Amino acid sequence: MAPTGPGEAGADLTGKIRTLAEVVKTVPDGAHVALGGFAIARNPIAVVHELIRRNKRNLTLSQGVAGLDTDLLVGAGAVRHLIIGGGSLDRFGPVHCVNRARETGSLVYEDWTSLSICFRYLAGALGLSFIPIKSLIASEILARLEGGAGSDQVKAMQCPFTGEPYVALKALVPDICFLHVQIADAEGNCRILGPRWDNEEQAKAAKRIIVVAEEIVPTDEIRREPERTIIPGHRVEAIIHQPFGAYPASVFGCYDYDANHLKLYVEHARDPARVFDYIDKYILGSSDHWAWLAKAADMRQLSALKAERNLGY
Amino acid sequence: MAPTGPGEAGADLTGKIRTLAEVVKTVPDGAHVALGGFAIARNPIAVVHELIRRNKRNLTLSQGVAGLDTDLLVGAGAVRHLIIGGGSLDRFGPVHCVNRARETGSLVYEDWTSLSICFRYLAGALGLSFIPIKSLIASEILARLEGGAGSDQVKAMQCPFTGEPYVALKALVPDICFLHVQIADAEGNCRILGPRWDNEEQAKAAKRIIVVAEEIVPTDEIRREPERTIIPGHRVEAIIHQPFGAYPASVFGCYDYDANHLKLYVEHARDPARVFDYIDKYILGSSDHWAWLAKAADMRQLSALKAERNLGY
Amino acid sequence: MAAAGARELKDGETVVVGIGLPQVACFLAKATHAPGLTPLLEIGVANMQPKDTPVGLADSRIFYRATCWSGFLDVMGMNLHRGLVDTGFLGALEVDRFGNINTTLSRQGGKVRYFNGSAGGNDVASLAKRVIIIMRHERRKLPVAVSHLTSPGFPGGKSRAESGLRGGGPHRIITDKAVLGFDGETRTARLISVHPGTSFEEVAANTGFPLRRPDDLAETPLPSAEQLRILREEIDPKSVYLGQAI
Amino acid sequence: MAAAGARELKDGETVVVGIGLPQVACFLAKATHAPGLTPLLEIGVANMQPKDTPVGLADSRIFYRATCWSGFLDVMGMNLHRGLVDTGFLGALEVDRFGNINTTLSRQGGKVRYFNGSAGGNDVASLAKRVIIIMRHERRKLPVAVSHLTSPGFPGGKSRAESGLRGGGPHRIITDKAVLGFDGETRTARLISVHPGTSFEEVAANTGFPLRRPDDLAETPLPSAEQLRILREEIDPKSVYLGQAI
Repeated sequence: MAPTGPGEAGADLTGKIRTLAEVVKTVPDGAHVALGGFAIARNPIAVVHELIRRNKRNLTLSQGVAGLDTDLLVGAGAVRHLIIGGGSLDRFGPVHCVNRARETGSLVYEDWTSLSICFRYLAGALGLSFIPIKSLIASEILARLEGGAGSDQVKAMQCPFTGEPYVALKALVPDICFLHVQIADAEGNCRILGPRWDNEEQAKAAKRIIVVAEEIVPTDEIRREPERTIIPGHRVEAIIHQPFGAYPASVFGCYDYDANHLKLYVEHARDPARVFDYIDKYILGSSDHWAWLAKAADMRQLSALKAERNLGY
Repeated sequence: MAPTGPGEAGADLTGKIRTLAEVVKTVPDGAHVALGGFAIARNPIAVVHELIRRNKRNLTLSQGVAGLDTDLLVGAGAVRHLIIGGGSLDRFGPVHCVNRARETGSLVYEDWTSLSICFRYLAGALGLSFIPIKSLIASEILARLEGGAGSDQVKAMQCPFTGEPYVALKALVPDICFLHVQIADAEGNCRILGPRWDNEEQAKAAKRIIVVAEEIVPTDEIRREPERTIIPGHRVEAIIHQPFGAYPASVFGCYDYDANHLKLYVEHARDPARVFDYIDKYILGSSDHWAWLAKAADMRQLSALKAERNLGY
Repeated sequence: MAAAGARELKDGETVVVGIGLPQVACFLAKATHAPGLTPLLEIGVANMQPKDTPVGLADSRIFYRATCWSGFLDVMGMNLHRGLVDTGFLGALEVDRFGNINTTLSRQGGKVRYFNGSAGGNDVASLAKRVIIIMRHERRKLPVAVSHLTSPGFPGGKSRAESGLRGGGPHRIITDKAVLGFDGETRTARLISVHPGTSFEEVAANTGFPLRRPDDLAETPLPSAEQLRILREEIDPKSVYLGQAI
Repeated sequence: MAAAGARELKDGETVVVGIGLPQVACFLAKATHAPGLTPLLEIGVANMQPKDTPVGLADSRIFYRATCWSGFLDVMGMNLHRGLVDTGFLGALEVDRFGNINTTLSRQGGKVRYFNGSAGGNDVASLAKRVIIIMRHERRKLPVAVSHLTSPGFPGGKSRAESGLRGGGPHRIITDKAVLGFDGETRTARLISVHPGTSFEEVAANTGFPLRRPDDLAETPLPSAEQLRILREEIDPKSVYLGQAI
């Protein structure tokens, strides 16, 4: 049987390769957006900046462990409802904007755990409307969910066979997942290098998957090692090719985080007034991701962050 | 931080590399054994032969789609209770021994579906005592399970949030999973090339994982591409190094199935009397897997089956 | 049959196929009007380019040069159970008037003979948005009621929602004599077209459940010359699957 | 602290660690009496060999040269939730007498300040066979009851089974002054040993919940010379994590 099908040469035969601006235009205010970053790794920063430039509002945002991506969106006032398992910028500090928003009550929030968020995405990905879990039990996390914004998302239940107590979690089905990966082809087949946290379940739970890739490879390259495809292309709506698209966060195998810029961000983020200085200068003051890169770092700085072949960072 | 930990040289520092005979001795009669094969691909034939040589009895056997491995064990009379989603030897024929056993009632059997078996393993792997599914509904498969050997494994239930009807499946937790893979290291880290059917969920559901590997590589090689590790070594109890260990079934990237031998097997298997001729001659008549290979095929035949580098078969 | 199957597939769809004619139908569609079709195999394969002559789902030849190798959990869990598979192709020992499928057993004079069972069949029938059954047209294979309901169509003539089933259920039965669909109200199989060279009478005589002659009985279109060329030269040059039944 | 943590780990165990002292304790054990230890990171890492100075769980330096990179579902689902993790290390803003952990918020004069929340903390506390908490010993960090029960120890002094919790709960609190365990009946924290250079009185004065002086109060053993050498030369040559608190 002879090979059939498009995409052999890596050309955009499926028409899925888009610009950041084209894709972000299609995100409605109020959408439930899931971000694939973890703390300061593989965050879809290019997308987040563009969402802020386009002044998106009233987003619901879900993520396992909120990082720089979510902190920026919350800081910019784009988020109305936050669903997270935790949050951190690793040793650079806490997610100041997220924490402040919780303190001032400027958004609705649900605090979960990493595994319960992952299980909720897993249920969404599998088309299950619910999934049981043994986390959360006897905690104030559960009590607050039950008494607050998560009240219709959790329910005590028992195993129909053993009677064992569980917490039933409602499936989490984001409208759009933005996933930053190292490698994709023009059909949207994605490889993720390094640990994947809840990226596979999160992306496959979403109604629309948008991939930002550091590198676009020919589909022939994907066909050489199809075991490495974590998200199959037919699930992906659009691919954005954006080198350094997670900067100043890190992308394993591509580049390290920029410690200096992260410190600068945290200095701004800890102060509610100065967050907007940062957003004005770096995000609104840059017409696109290339302009942002030019503003934040010069080629010498970016080259210094480039991953060493053997270390991957 | 300096590297620590054993296994750098691929030497058996963890003491997990065992012979077939050593491992099979530890399988008690009556154990629940899960086999990782699918039809005529990556079946743990070396293990099955040794289970037959050791005259194991009263096994419970579970598998997504029963193939040559299960048909042999059932034909040898080793199985008391069969839990499968389907069965096939692809175009070489049906699983004659399995089908005959169901017809004559010589064993207890539960007929499921591929996805329901996979979901049951998934629940086992995740430590969930149950999982809901939307398959089986309104089928005679479900009616027969409810009225037969699966009566305590299925239960109608509703989503606690939406009220949607589901079938609750009880988790499937095999005592031992035998998984045939292309590549493992001495710690048990496994790569599986080609499609993986329910291998990951099945193995991780089991209390004990035994791996049969075509090739043992140094742990350094595993550390070069840790994304490819499907079963992490700490979950694996023992690794058996057995080239051509799935013969006459195929192992993608290593060797093709032996069509001539499969035809010969099916000729025997379709006849209840001749099955034992096959078992006597080829299995009981061989002291171990090397002797079996010598009896079934010569080096010219095995070389002809060797996978072409580019095709993988 | 392959051409009739291909005709049912739209560009951009996701399709779970099996070995044989479903696979041929899918690749014919992909090579002609539906280049953006994604074929999936239940074992964990997306967008393969089969080569030589695979003997089954587990044969390395059928999953050659795929763009993704995963497992049941991805293809059947995160696509089929998630409700993302547009069309599932199924074969059958028997299909009854409600599109219920038997792949488990036959009864001949009180004696039961077992076959392969469900594998992914019940899952596809339960969960795909629409199911296309491809089979030979024989009276005993198209009974009023199946001997064993392995995979549900419209059990008891009930709606899928009433049965608690998620997918849309059977859409077409494509045989070597005719194409059948399902009546929206009675949910029973009805004739859509008969293939050139046969007739309503011949089809009805070879069907175990009653068939009405539709007012607008059509003749199944012949494959185009280009379709025939692609089938014979590219997809199945050894005529393994096609035989006479194109 | 690192040596006291390492002492709790047996060879062959599976351990979920975090950045910092837990990681140091785990690698100290692995380099000495427990070479077959498997360290896991919740993000999807097994058996890594950290290099240079990672800033957190998401830093490529901490998952360097692992033998498996997977995700939450493998490490936290198929190990932790499956009941296969022997020891989970956790840090804390506050730990109370029942071993309940707060990592979510602090209350200072009616004002609430939020911190990182649970991430995998609640999951580890709920599911690991035993939990070891490593933290600085301060009166306000060891209150009678936590301000927010993020991760359960023995809530309300009840047994884990009575609460419906699967894992074994808190086993040790290791601080820079002492090692605490839990009473089998009252499920309250009790003193096991005080570190050299401090005293029962000093520890009790710096603990927010009441502590009894045990009849057999021990002194925490000092790290051996070999342990110190490994810590200083191999695991943390830059003294990033250790400071004075070995």
